[in-house]
Amino acid sequence: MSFALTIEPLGQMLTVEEGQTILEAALRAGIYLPHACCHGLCATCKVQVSDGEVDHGEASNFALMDYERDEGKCLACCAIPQSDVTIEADIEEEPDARNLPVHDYAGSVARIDNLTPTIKGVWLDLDRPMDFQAGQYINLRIPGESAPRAFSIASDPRDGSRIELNIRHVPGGRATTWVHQQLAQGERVQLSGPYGRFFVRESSHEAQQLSYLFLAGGSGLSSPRSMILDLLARGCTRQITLVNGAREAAELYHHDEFEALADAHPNFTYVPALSAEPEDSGWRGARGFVHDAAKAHFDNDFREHKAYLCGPPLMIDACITTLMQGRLFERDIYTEKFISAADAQQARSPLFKRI
Amino acid sequence: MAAVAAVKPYEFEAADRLENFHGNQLLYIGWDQHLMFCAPFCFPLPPAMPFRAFVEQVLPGAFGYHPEFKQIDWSKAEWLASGQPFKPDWDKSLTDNGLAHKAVLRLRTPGLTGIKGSAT
Amino acid sequence: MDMPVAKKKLGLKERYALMTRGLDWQTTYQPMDKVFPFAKYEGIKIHDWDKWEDPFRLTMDAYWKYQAEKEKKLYAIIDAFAQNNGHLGVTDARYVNTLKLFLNGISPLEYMAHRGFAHVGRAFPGVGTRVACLMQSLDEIRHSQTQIHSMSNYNKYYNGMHSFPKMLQRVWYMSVPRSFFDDAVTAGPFEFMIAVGFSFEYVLTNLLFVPFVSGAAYNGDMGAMTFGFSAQSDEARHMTLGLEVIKFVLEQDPDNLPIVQRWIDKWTWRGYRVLTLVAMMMDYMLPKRVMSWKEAWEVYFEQNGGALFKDLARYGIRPPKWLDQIEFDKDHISHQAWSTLYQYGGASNFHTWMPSDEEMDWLSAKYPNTFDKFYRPRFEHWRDEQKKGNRFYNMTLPMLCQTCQIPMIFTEPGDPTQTCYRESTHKGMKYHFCSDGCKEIFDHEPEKYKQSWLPVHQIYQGNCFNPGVDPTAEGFKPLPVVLDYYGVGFGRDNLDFEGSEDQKNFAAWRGAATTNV
Amino acid sequence: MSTIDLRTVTIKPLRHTFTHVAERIGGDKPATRYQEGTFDIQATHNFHYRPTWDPDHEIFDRARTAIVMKDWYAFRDPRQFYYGTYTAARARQQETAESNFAFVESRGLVSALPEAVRHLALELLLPLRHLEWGGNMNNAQICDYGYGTAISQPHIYKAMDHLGIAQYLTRVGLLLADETALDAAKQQWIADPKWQGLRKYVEDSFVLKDWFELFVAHNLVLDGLLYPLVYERIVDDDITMKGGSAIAMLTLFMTEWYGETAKWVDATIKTAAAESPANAQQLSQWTREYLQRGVRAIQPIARHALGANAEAVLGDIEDQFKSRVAKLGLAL
Repeated sequence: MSFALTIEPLGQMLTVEEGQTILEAALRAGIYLPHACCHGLCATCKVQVSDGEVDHGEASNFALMDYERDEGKCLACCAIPQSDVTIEADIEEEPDARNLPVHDYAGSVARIDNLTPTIKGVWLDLDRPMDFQAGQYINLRIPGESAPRAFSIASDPRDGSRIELNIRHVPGGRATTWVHQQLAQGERVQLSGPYGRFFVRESSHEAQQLSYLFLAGGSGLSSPRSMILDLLARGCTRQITLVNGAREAAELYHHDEFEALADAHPNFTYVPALSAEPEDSGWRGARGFVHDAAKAHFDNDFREHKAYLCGPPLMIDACITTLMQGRLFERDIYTEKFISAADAQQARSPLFKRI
Repeated sequence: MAAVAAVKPYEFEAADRLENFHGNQLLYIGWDQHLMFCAPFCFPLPPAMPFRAFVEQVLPGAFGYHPEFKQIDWSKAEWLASGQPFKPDWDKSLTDNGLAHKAVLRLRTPGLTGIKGSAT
Repeated sequence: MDMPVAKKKLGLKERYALMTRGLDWQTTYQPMDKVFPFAKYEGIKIHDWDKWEDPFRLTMDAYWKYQAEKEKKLYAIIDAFAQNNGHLGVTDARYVNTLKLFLNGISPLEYMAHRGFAHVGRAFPGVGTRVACLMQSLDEIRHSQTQIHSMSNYNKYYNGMHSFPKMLQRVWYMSVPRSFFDDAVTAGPFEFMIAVGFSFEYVLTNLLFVPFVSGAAYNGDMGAMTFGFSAQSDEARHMTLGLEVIKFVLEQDPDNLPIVQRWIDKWTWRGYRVLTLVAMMMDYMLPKRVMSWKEAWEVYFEQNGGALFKDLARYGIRPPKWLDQIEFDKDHISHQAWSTLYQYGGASNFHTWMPSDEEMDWLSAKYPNTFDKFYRPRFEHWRDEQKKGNRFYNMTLPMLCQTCQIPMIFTEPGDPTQTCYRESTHKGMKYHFCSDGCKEIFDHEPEKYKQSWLPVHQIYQGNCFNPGVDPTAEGFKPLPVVLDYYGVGFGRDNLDFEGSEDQKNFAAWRGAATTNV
Repeated sequence: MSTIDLRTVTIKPLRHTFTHVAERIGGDKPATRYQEGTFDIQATHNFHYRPTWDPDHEIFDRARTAIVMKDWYAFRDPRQFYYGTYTAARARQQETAESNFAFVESRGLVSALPEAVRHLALELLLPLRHLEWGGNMNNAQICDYGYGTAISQPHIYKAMDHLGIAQYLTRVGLLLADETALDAAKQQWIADPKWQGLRKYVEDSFVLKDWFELFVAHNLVLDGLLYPLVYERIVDDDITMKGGSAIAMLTLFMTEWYGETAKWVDATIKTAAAESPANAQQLSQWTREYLQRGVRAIQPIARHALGANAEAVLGDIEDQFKSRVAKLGLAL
């Protein structure tokens, strides 16, 4: 039986599956709770249970003392909810998070097009509109698969009745193969959402006068696109830069749209970069990987920005290094990458929390 | 120029300057390939001590526990001072041999390779 | 003022910020630079102390409550251990020698850490930084005292621990850990934090605590094991503080990078040299071994540290210097160190011995490329001589490294048969070093390391005798008077374990506990 | 772990305590944990390097104060605080404080406070957060520069006590008002004329070089005037009389803490003064000087809180202080 877990001070509600620990559930939902040993010894993940009951599991008597149990403390890495539970954790409040409730939706495919030889655009008409924040994702039910698949929403959040997904075909991947080979206009689909904590920290941009930097690669363009469309539509006047990487010109999508946006909005800059475009193709834009293009464009100085990164792991990793060497640090870098409890247990440096 | 970062001038006498040793100077000596003696030795010696006295009177007390010490053929012994080849005059003093305070000698005894040839 | 209305519940971070962050202010009756005179001289540039992220958020009331509870548990166990003669349950009285090493060499240094963190805590202008450091200062006095209290019972029954504060300041090999800490506390506040908070607490502490604490557990010492476990929950805080410091400093200004890099190089090397004593302890002094030094280094430094340095690379930090030499030396240093303490066993405060055949086989298995080739012949020779009544006591004082102060026992990188000699000349005087690392550390700050209180030289200068000793008297024998000065009882605290009072007493007491004779 | 029952053996120990402890307690006999955890733990000789932050002194150096002691372990903490007993004592006190806060909150006692009382409590107590922060700084400084474990140990405890008190005051502020009250109080501390005497007193103490002088300035004089004034005379007497006993409940920690800590402060002064006439004279001179400054610094606060009654109360406090230090061997 699954239970609802509410995490304060975020106010975020999520579902904990039978037998899952609080830490695991939170990390899977993209919410970072402080933790270290992951088996009840170090007490780093101690949180307050303000409502509901938990089983303390393997928590050590030294790390979680009797009086703390009496006070309703638990170690998130061991605690398994026995009812709906509310915890209060040592995490930062996110004034920009809308903490929207997750619902199930049904809809049908309005359109499905090839955006590039490997990426399809899928437009879904939902039976009722979904309220989502730019940058969030949905879980799409795949016929014959028990677990749904996550896809970021690529469209403007002001239209919640028709959402756009950009889906790259992963060779051998059953879900994306189904999308690319079987899914057709008019087909009914089931999905749930919105999920995720990847959204623009607009209040910080305003308070600290920071510009927006989006780094996207591959089909990682979805969330940044939704965010940019949203910002521009709402009349954002801060500088917005999108560095978008692809292998070759044929793999660039929404290219004309971004060029048009850049023409129409003086505060929006579009930097497409190709890493494997033939030398003689006549491409006049940047060549190389996203991080190289970004470094060149900003002359290795990323201060006064917040950066939003979306794309394959290697690209994210290279971009983080580049940003940090250009003096933009963890507090100003956001990625869509989520941390699983399994990742947390690997030998990893505790130097960074989110990136 | 390397310097200590400090709130004010940071300069002191060396703890081991010559005049602290009551007329002696320090001399270090290690016996190559004989690591039974875990480290080279340090001696406070009169600068006027003849090199011969150093070898004949001082070294046996230090290295004599080693079974190979008795086998040293001193006429074939090789010396290094601060890592450079060095030919001591056995009858001259340490000073006249150019060995100043905190000089370091290495003794090499070709053919003697330590207990069971293990450089011990 | 308005009447209070129903209040919004504050998040922990927000609440903690109110509890600490607002407390300070910009002074105007005295200039800030005079109030915080040590914040700038190291060349570290801090532009915004508010960017400090509190590594933990513990208000004092919660701290008192939590720590008091831990102390209650710990002292209950210590008391029970003492009451039950728990010391007779350890594997073998040889084990107690590891505690002598720890109580003499570590516990007073925990106290030094207490003072050091008080110093830097007061020195940093940033509130968050200061509170975290002062809390660690308070924790460190805890560690010093819980260690002393845990081992107090051993002192009642075993030799070599009775004068630990004096011994740390006098006994020759103790100048190795002592000078490490003196070096750190005499540095500026930022260097202290990289030295102790980062390099020691984060990068190297597992190599100190895991062997001792697991060693205690493996050898039946519940008392020592418990203070170790109970300290672990403090250590988690200390480690996060060390990490936060390095992130904070590196993010504040690009000019900080080369300074921090040099400190990481220096303090990793300094710390590694101190750990030579731990290496020896792991491979030779625990009757029941936990793992070999080499294995511990691979797990706790190469793997865990590797992940850390991979992330630090993003700041432009590269792994510490001289790792290639450390990699080569991990097959050697424990054997070299035990050889040293064994032969200078006449001048130290604990017992040494030659490993048994079974133990030598364990060493061969753990060090297949080096033990049989280089060290077994030495040990077997010594054991044979000991059987003949000719136990090797080296009575000639060794040459020490000017920086780490360990006798020059280390060998050339790549050649375990050749002692490594390095030297520098500064203001007309020669200085000698055991390694490139120690030489480079000296060369950067000769004015500091020329002050080193080198035990061998100090003996020769006549500074290691108690008042009233006349070194010019006829028949003057230096060793007994130096041991007097050390507080070491000849024949009781030192020499071989075989035939020692510890050995005899333990056998008799344990016999009385386990038989009816 | 061995399963044998080792309790059955009675063995005679070789010694009852450490040698250095035995030397201080008059022979080899069982020592207390305070004694074993305190005596001689600080290094005293054979230092390796001079501090880069103070090249004129050794790491620990008797010459950092004008007070001269033959034995710096002549100082004993009458509370016998080592870390274990210290945290146990504070844990008990915080438990009381916790239940007082809970009581005040759960009974809605804040809304029952007369507005004038609530207002005065906020105005009086919240700027003191910063003064307590100064106490944290200064006691950390004494811990840093002081000589011997018998000195360093109680000072880190006291440094953290001041932080704890600053945090309790913060909680009082959040209970009686909200975050904006904290900001307003900081503004008063920085700019309001009635706080400037105290702020200057504290800032001047930040740059003192002689740590024992700092002890006199902060722990003896400033605490010795301010705690009786604020917590005893204003909160416990005046505010309570005006219907503000809830405030007294919220500051009970401070009242108890001061009573306990002053005993140790007294013992410290008494020991140093008894050591030599020169010490007694130096301590008296410092105390005279800081008393004069201290009384001037707290005057505006007293007047603000107590109005016409202020001078009488201040006179009492000064008299009490004088008779207290006279008993410690100081001549003002």
